[in-house]
Amino acid sequence: MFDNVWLIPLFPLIGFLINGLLGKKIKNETVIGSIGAFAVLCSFIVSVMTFLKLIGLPGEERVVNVKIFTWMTAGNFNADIAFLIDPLSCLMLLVVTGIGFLIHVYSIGYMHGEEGFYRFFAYLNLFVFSMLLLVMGNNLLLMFVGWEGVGLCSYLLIGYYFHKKSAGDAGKKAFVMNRVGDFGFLLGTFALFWWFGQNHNIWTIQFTELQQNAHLLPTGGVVTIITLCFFLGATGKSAQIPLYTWLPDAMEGPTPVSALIHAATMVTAGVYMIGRMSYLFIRSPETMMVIAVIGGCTALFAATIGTAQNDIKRVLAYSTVSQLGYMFLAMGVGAFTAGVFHLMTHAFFKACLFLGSGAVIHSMHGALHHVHSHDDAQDMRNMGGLRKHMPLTFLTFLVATIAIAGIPGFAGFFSKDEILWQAFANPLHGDLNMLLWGMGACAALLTAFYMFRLVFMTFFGKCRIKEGAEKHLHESPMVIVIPLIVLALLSIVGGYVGLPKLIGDLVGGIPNYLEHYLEPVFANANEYMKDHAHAGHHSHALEWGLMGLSVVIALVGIAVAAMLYLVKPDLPKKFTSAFPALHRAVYNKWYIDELYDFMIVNPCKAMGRFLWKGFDVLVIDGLVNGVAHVVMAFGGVVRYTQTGQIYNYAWTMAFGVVAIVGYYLFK
Amino acid sequence: MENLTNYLLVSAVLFSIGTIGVLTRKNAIVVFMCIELMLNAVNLTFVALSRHLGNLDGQVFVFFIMTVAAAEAAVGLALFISFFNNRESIDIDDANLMKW
Amino acid sequence: MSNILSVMTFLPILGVLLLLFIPKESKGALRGVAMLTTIATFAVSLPILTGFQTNADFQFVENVPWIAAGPFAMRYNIGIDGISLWLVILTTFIMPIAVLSTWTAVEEKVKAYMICLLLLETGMLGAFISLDLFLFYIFWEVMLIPMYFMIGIWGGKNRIYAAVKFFIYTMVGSLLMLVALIYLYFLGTKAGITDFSLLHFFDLKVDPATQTWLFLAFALAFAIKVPMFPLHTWLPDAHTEAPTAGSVILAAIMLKMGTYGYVRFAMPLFPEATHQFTPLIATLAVIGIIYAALVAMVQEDVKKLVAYSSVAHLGFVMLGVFSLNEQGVVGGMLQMLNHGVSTGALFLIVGFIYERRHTRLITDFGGLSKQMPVFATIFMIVTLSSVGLPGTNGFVGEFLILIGAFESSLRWYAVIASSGVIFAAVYMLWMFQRVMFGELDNPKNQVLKDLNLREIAIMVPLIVLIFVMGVYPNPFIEKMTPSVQKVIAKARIEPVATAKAVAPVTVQPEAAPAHPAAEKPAGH
Amino acid sequence: MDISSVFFAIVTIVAVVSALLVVTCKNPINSALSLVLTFFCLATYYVMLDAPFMAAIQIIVYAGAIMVLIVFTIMLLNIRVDANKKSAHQLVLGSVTGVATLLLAGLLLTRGKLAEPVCNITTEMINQQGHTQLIGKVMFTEFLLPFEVTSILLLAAMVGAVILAKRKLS
Repeated sequence: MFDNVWLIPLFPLIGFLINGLLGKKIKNETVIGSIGAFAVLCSFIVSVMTFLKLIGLPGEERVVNVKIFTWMTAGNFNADIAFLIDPLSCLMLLVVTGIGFLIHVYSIGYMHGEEGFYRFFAYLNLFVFSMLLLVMGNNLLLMFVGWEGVGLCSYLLIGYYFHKKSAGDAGKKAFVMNRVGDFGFLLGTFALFWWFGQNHNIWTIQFTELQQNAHLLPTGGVVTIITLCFFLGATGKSAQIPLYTWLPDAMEGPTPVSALIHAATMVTAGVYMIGRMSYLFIRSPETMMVIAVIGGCTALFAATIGTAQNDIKRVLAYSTVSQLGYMFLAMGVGAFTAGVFHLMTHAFFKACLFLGSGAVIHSMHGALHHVHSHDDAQDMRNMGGLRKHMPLTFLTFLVATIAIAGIPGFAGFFSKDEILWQAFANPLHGDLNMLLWGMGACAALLTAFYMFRLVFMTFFGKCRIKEGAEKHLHESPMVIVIPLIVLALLSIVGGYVGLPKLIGDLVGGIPNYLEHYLEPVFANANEYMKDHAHAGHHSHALEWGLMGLSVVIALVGIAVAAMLYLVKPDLPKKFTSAFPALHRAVYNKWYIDELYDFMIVNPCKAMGRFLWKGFDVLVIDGLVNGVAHVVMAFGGVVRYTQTGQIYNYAWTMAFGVVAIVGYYLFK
Repeated sequence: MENLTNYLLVSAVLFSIGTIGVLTRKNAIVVFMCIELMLNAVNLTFVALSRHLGNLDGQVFVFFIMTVAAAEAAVGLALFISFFNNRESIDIDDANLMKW
Repeated sequence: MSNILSVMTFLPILGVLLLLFIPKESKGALRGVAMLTTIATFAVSLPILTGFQTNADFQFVENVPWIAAGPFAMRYNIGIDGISLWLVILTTFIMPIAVLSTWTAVEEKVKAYMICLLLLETGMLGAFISLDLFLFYIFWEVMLIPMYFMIGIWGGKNRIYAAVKFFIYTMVGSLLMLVALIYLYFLGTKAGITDFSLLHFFDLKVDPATQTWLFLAFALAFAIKVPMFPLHTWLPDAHTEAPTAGSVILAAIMLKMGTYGYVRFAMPLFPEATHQFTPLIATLAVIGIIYAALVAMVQEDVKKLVAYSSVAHLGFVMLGVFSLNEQGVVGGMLQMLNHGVSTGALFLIVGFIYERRHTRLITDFGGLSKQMPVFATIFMIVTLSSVGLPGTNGFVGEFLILIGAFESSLRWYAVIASSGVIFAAVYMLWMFQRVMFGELDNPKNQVLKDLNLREIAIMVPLIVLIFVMGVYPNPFIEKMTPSVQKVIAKARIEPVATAKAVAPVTVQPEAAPAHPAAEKPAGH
Repeated sequence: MDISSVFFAIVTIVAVVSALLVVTCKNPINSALSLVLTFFCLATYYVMLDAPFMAAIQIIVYAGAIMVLIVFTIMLLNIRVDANKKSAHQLVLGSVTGVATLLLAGLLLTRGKLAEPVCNITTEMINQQGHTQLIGKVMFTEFLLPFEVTSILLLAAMVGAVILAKRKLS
């Protein structure tokens, strides 16, 4: 029935091969771009068909494994190239291919005239392919293939402008940090495979089989170790503390890349993975707590940094890190549906934000180029008042900003509020709930603040661009604007699929479609949670109250931003001069990069250098050469017996003969 | 026919004289001649013993030794000439390239 | 053809004879004949691959008396099984590439060079197919000499030092092996074995104390060849100084001789000792992985960096082989092939830029991507394969090794070794970045030409193989599995572990509730 | 003491004295001439040992060919008197070794036991058939292959000598 799902990843792969191998020959940008976009569109269509088929099935039959071929078999280890179609993966398929398609279309306009245009589209298609493998893989190993594949594409695309050293560095940093995470992923896979095999003789890494046997797992103990390993993988991919520093640097890549990879899809892979293995994670309260706390901390921490950045993309990058923190917070408190919900809405509005910022940068870049200025096109201090020049971009951007800030009616509100409520109400972590909720709420405040700071600095006020450049600012072409509009619309309506029960009941019993839809995926985990945690009772009034509170928080954030950046633009300066150390620390991202350099990178290099020059060359080779020198020295002494005088040799020979014959004679 | 021992004794004496010559003289050609002397001493032993045993194999061997000596003379003397061309000397002490 | 193995092995010698009759000035003819010979050898090896039956027996066996002096009987006993099959194919596959790679790089003494290459091929093939210990030893030594000359004559600046170091290191090891071999023979004569046949020695029961010493002697010889930490220092020197083809062959095939030696000889012959030394060897392997990675990170010379990465990769192989379960050993065997392909390719790549710029220092390059896009693409793929990215061959091997080691008693070693994947990414990508990315600011680099057709032709088969082995490794695994199982059965002495690792049970979905007894979580 | 013993003694004295002269003469020419004398003495011994053929080739090859070669070389190189730079320890060591050799040979002679004669070639046979014929029979039947091989040896020596001596002379 789902026999044709292999088409979904196949199309981008074909697109990648065509553009990668022949792109240089094709030259025509429209053709290249169309091939790339069309490949993803095909995938999207197949995905929609698959989705429709899936929801046509009764709930309990909505998990389907489709095997393509056996990948490797060694002993009791077996891995297939096989796809898992279930509500979760199907949702992700739609998000990835849908947003992917929009961003491909956008890129045709955005990347116009760039050197290596074909390369960009080839990489982008390869990324979609890898991401689809990650999402659809029915076993840990295939997921890992996608997992590393998206990391590779991220590396390639961040380093797209490879002649810039910073781009190369950023790409490498992303890859290596992801690899640290992958290390955890691998260990988790090993440990899980081994534990099941050793104790229950179930040698498998397939998700459905693991789920069926999840009841064999103990609570805590080995599961904690396994899940922590997996979580390490998630922190790497999804840019959580302590492995988040690569994501802001990743903004070196072209903006569509930031939108697709570093906002909408790849970075959410960690969330997806936890969702995929919720039955595993739920069995370790310790891990769940770690996830929740780290998620909360990241949300808050990244938000603080976001308030002081001037680079438009960096603000968005820290915002992404912060929002990912939200998702992990949701996962950590056991609100898997809420996490996935936020993943989806975040994909809409953050993609919209990134693409909007891309449009701004594009326009700024063109204008600055006209006046031969080398000002930074991404620095918000050079912008301002852009809403007059780019009304459509502004409008879509504003919609997305409202969505992320959590104003009721927009997508972000529903998902974010759901997370905050779950953090507060979910019984899993007992007394920690208040703290988690507090962190989430603070982050929400900061989010509203810095996002509107961004909007105000960019689109409002006086235009601060270099003189003469202002008249060159213009709205982007339709190929760029249309994706923006689509995404903005999604940012508005996207939230209504997951209407909270409270509101749903109010407006006439509209159910929470998403929760219902995802039910089969998280059933195992939810059941377990029901059995092991005592659900507290909270009144509707409390829920309403908290909802109201979060709206107030968002409004306060907006108001502060308006105050500082619209009404009294000189206030921030006063503030920074009042607390220079604090500002410097925040501006420099709390010096985390420097700390990593100091604690890990430099010691590693020093160690390497020491081992090479000190151990390899000095000790080992010293020993080896030392032996040789001893032998040579000995030879140097012995060689004095070789006088080079023929008569010496002759005499020695004659004497030898005499001596030997004499010996036998007198013996 | 003389006593075999006498022949062997003469041969020994000649061999020893040749040895002394090889070991004490420096002129390469004289050394070479001394080697010939030693070879001849050995030849004498062969012939004497062959006669004693009544078997001609020893004498055939002498024949071969002579062949070798002839070849040796040809090559050896050519070497001396070549050496002399290079070093303006025939003193074996000057053939010391193999010295450490 | 029943003697196809012999034909394959000695075909290069025929090529050598042909080369002798070609005047040394006609370089084109010399190269052509060498090329044709290696291609012919590859062609001859293909029927072996297709005709190979997937079972644990030795196939294509030829066994005739050879040297017999009294009771001392050596036989010309050759054959092939799943373990040597792929290594033989790898050898015949790499050789034409190696010949092609030096088409223009070697201009002096072409004749001698080609003769060396062909002799080397015979030596390597012979060593892989020998079933007679003494025959193996002879081929083992035959390999050594052409390589010595290749480094010593056509090498770089410091070639004499490197060549002698290589030679003496290997010689010390093989001498010990010879002693052990003779001792083993005398043990065999007491038990009624009259020849050096490996199959006979497999049945020989050696007491554990003797095993220890014999294993040590064999293990040392192989450890030098692998090379394992701390016996690895000849490798960076040899690789750096050797000409490209030399490096390629050294990395792709000759290093495998060491690991192959463990699988074929040291482990099945001395199971108790293997068991005894597993922790030591695993420790050295893991140290090698981390150590080589750290050292590779700070190298200034591209070739040296690749050489150190070899040490790390072979550390993985050793770890897999000594985990003594199917995943581990199969992974190790696969990794041998993978390393042959990807590191061979890396050396070729280094050769390409060395030929153009006559330098290998990383700092002399930068921004080459712009100037040489095809080269950049190929380099990127090979780099990723070496890093072990899923989808490429490197991943399959590494993963199986690690999962195998994790399942065996080497669990914690596997954990540490896994961190090697991080380091691998660091040093390879850092190198790649410094060479290929950045500004193209060196004027000498601005005039570099992209790869020509010959060079692309060299790389394409390797690239294809990288992906084939990464995406569909099963055919490779299937052919070697029975032999690997046999080796494991011989080398493993823990009955406890074998009892647990019963046949794999893939759990059927409906079978899941049928485990009510196991519902209680097994305490850990 | 019969006549043959007296003759043997005389020949021996001449041989030993001329051999000593070979070693002691300062001028190589004198040494060479003394050596020729020694060769003649040896030829005489061969005659006394019923080996006239050996005596003949002794004269022809040694005294005739080899010595002529040596004398030619000496003259070609125009070597004068051996420079007087003998080192004492060389002289002493050489002499001691020589004397030791002699003593050892003497000891061997007195202690050793001679094998019994095989006696298939007797004086009568030599007298009847002729020494040359007997040698020829052995050489061309039993030792044919070595005999042929010596020809190759001589050829090689000839080529070698030509190449060695020719080089640099031009």
